[in-house]
Amino acid sequence: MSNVLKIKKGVEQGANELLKFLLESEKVKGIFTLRKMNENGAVSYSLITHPKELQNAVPLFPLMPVNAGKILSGFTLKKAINEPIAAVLRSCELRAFIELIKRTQGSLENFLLISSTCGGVYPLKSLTDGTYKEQVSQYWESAKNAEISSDIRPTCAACEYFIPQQADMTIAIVGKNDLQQECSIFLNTKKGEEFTIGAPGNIVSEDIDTKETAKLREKRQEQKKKLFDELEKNGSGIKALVKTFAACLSCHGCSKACPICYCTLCDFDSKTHEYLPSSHEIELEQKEGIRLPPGTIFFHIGRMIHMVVSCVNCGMCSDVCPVNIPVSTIFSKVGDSLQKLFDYLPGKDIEEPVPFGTYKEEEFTEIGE
Amino acid sequence: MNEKIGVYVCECGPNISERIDIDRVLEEISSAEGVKVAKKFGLLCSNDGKNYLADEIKKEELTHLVVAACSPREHEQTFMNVCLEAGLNPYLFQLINIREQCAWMISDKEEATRMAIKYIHAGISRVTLHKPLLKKELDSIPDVLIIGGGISGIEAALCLAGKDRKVYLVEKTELLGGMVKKFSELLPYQGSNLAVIEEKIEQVQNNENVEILTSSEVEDVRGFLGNFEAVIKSKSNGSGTKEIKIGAIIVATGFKLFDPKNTPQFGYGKIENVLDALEFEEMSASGKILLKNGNPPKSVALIHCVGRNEKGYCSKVCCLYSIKFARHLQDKLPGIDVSEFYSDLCLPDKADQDYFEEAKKKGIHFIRADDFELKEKDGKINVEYKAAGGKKDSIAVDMTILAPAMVPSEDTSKLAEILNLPLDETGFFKEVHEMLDPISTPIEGVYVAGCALGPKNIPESIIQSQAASGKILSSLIPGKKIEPEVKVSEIREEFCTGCQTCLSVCFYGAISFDEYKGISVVNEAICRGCGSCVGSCPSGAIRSKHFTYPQLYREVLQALR
Amino acid sequence: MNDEYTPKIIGFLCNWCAYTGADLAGVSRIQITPSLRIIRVMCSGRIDPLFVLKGLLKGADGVMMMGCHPGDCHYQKGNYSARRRYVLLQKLFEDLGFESERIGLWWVSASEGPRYAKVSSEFSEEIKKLGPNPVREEIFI
Amino acid sequence: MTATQIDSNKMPTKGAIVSAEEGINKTIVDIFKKSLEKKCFDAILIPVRVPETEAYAWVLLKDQSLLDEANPLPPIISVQGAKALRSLTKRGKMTQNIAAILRPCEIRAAVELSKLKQIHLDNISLISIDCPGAMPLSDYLADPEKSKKIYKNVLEKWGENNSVRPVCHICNRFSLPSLLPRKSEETSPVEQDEANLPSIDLHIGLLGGNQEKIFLIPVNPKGRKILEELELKSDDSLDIWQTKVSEVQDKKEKIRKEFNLELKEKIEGQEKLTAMFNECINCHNCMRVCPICYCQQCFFDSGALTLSPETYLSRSEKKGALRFPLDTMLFHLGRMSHMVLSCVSCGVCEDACPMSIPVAQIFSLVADQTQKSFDYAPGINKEEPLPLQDFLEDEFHEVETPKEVN
Repeated sequence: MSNVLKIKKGVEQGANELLKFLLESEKVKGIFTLRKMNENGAVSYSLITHPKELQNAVPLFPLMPVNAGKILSGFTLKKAINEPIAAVLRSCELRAFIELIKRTQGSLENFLLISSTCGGVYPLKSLTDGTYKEQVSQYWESAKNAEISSDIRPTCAACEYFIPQQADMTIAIVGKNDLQQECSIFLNTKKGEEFTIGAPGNIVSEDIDTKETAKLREKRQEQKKKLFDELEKNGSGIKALVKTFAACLSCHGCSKACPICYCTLCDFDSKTHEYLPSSHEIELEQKEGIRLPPGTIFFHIGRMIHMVVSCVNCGMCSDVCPVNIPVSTIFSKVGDSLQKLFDYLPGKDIEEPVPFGTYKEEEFTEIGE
Repeated sequence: MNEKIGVYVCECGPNISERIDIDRVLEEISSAEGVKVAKKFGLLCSNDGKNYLADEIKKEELTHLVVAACSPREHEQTFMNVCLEAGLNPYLFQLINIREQCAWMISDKEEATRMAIKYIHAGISRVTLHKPLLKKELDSIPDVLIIGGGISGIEAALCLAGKDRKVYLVEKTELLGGMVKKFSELLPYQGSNLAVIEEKIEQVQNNENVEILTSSEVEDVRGFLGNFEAVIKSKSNGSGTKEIKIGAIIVATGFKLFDPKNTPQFGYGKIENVLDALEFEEMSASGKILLKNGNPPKSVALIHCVGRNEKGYCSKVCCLYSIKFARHLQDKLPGIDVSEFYSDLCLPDKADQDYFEEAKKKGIHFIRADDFELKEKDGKINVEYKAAGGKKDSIAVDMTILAPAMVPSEDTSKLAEILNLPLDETGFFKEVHEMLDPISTPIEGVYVAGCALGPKNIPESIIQSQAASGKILSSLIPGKKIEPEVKVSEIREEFCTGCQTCLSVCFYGAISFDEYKGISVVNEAICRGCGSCVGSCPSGAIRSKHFTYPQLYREVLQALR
Repeated sequence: MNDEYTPKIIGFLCNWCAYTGADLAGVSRIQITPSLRIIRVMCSGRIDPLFVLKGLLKGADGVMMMGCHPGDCHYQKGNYSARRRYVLLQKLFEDLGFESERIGLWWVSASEGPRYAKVSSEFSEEIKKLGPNPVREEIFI
Repeated sequence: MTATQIDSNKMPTKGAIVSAEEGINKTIVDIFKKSLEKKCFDAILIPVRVPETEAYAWVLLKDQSLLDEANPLPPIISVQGAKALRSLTKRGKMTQNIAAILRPCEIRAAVELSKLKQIHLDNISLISIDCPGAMPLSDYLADPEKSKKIYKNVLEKWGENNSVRPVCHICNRFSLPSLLPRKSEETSPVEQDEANLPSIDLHIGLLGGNQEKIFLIPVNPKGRKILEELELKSDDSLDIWQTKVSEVQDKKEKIRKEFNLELKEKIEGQEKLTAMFNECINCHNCMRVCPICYCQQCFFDSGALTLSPETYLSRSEKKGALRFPLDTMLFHLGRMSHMVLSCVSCGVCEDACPMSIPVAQIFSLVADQTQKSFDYAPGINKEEPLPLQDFLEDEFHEVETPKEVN
């Protein structure tokens, strides 16, 4: 049970109300949240410092133009912020941010973290082709009924970590059948409580895990299994991989969009992995044919080796892929089982070391004997 | 590319020549890119062979040398020296192992030859990517850090300082002397009064070779034999940290007593006048052996082996000091009734037996018993016990003195982590070999002495300190140069994203983080060149010299030709 | 035996234990099938998972990693890192439906010449059963 | 320029006409099979369909059977051919003889890259082909079967079917004559000898062949040698082809003018341009697929633009809100300034944009204007120096990385 701030307004307006309060009462210097850019639905993250700009804030808008974790990392890369800023971000974005901080790519200091029980987001395509408009209308319905909203990102539909781990406040959406009338903001930390002193609305005590959230988690888990099983359709082994990545342009957009891929210059874009004409010719002799540019599969599995243990399944990689490769599905499948193996949930605990920066003497002892 | 590579195949007497078709090898590889000469020689590691190689390098103006002979573990250094003489950087050379790995392992001469050719091709394509590396020499540091100012630490300090070694003696309390300082007296044959110890403490304090750092703790240690860096944090006023450079380290952090509260049946902390050994030592040292009510005790029970079952080992010294207590009580309080409750008597040293027999003669009761239960009974302590043979019994006494087990001192595990030392299942430091190498640790240049390794009496502790000092004096000779590893890791700044993953996998603490630049930095004096960091860097920013990705990759490619 | 298929296997051996063990095998004149191509690294901790991956994608039929037994690492703990990285590769390959049988990790001490010969021959046999790495034929990787 | 301005004596007038009853594709593929047999090339670089998929990938092949799935003119541009060529020869020249069959825009990008030392053209025969344009990647991926049908029609109705990408629809450099150096769009081709003809060895003409025959047009001695080795006489007249080319050319020029005028309307002025990039999510896909953006590390990815949180805050306070990701406009305009003079309007940037921003259209419009004002046509002839060469040398230096090789 934790304290819940109830604002007698629809969940979206309620959220804005909260942000308005935080900014106007000068409890925070600014608010980092999604903002409407134009009428055809373009939204982008913004640091809002003036209350009047809040009218365009759409903190819960079901779209993820970029993974906010990546942005906040860049924001605090040089140094931590020295004045409180409220950041509204989704569970997977928060987890990404924490994974990045573990790699000294930013700092949590002075952030007031506001998150929500996440109903998922729509693919960016639905924005470009306009389909999101009718989708959004049913989004809140399904969220309310703890259903999987149709047409959301595949990884979202299969995401069981929709209840944020480290947020100071969590805006309840999933399974809140009164969300049209009331906005429930769970105050998970002391910080959360302090910042809401004097906020509009009343405090009650509730539990964030409900039958509904359990129900959605179950559905998502089923969906996850389905999603992963579908991958098998391509068969397995190298042939399957080749089919999957057949259309890959080697643009490496997936790594650029990935919040965990934090390297300034990706190893796979560096000279280290360039070929000499002679190495091409050797391979040409062996195979009588080589794909150019080379190393398509090497890149994807290599990138996997580097980051998949921290993959938060946000789905950005799939969304930016110009040739619709289900990158995120593949990565979350591998990530899922690998993370289980190392008993590691990315972004769950900021103190928990990244699996490949540590080891236990008494583990995997059967190996090597 | 204008390499001039010289490839020389060693016949190694019959070893290689009889099992590999060297002439075919030569004709195969002489056409390889960059190869200027390809020749064979009888025995390249012989003096003639070495001179021959050196001449060839000069005559042919070779830029790279490839020798196909035995295992690098055998003669790599030999041929590197040849390069040096001949004015070729020894790292522009590659030794190919065609003896152990081909000639001796592959029966079919055809196959062996083919494999040898593969290996040599790999070596040729690899060597062209070699970069000249320069050996550096560091003076080894003869100074020593001793952690723990008890009797062991002091003894070690004196041994080393006596040989003009600068010694840093770090003690976490304000006082030197450790446990021994708390004793009221030693066993008679150990020199009946404590003056001996006091003397030693004084000697250390007056020795200008010894820098005593009390109220201090070791915070960080990195490096290796002859070249350690340590950070000492002082807890006293100012509480600054001090960086010192030393060549070796002795850990002498001693022990503490098992807390009898963990064995409630002895009533410690609950029943009045139940003391543990140290409390009694202090009491008798103060000269006033009194009960809480101010009267001297008329009857005392001494109980051995408190916590032995819990800990699972015998603490060795309890029996003797308990006897010591008994006799001390008799001297100080004539007519007092003293009973010793023991489960097994441990009397290892030559004089111990007599000491015990005398005690019996003096009328001290020795009762073999277990299953104790101490209760308060009208102002006295009722000691219930099961005597040998199973008979339940009890006596009432004024005072009970417990002899708790010896356990590792505070922060033993913390120190183990800092020094990368293993602990055994009892929680004490683990020696390399209990019998054959009882004071060494897996880390070269780091030794453990005294009770930090487990229960010991004073003489044993002193012996170990002297042994550790001896090891250091013989292995760490002043003026002796150490050659830090040349094939170390290096950071390519422009690639480093500053994630510090490498720091977490470097077991030598050779990598640090440059806050200003926001990148990792390798301390080449400390890096041993294992390359773990390279394997961990996603940005490909770290490179281990002489084992770079391209160099190894060339080998992979050739392996698959 | 030349017409019989000898697999191409790459072995990354740590300098201190595994490689010395391999030498010992040679010194003891233990005969093995010439399928393994040794690449010496200072520590099993140096074995970048990318090497193993690259090796396989370049057509190696198998890749062996060998290092000191746990606790005996010349560099203290390098082999523990190696072990985790190996586990990573194993899992990855399994999940991707790659033949994870084509990679393996073994601890071989400096005195275990026979063990070196044993494991490398056994692995070579396993790989023979698996047949050549299909990647070798694959153009579109 | 108009048809009459293509003065026949300034470009090859004779070539070999090959009948194509079996379809253009098969005919071309067979020619290259033959070229492999005749050892006229050691290997061929051409798009090949990935088995069991609808995807095309560049393959450098020796094995003739691989040509069965090859397609010199697939409905889409997957990887820009110049990028494939770069990945092959960036670190040095090939020792083997290679024929690269590329679309005109891909050839031009390749030639630009060779000026920038990113491609070594030695031992490489550049073979271009009349290009009706390519379809938007997304359309094709959405429904390959349908798209292939549409594309067939595109090939038949040159320039009329506008289901190709906008930049292709307005492309005026789709064939050999349009690749001749010109002082500017208006004036006719300059007097020239073969030295400054397009850096193409052989051109495959499709126009005017209405699917029944193709024209093999040698542009230089090397081209003629290729035909000889293929036992093809290059003495057929090319009139039909030329007339058709000029016809289409005229159409294209017209469409292009109108289109660019409209577009200009749409984007001129800071406001409008910003609005265009409003939806940019800073993924840099456009830069990553662009053949001309060859930098190892793009300046805009280098972290050089990262500032302290305070700066961001104060920036935000000025306007009340600060949009993230930052510097999206700076990126696009900056990239423009870096590469627009060499932009060949191949359109891959637009194909790769997940937000469907008309990057290619905007860039090609700007390219059109700037290139004119510098009197520079990128990628025509490899000897023609880059304008602002010095500028380029300074500007395009990126993170020096130690020479490492595979």
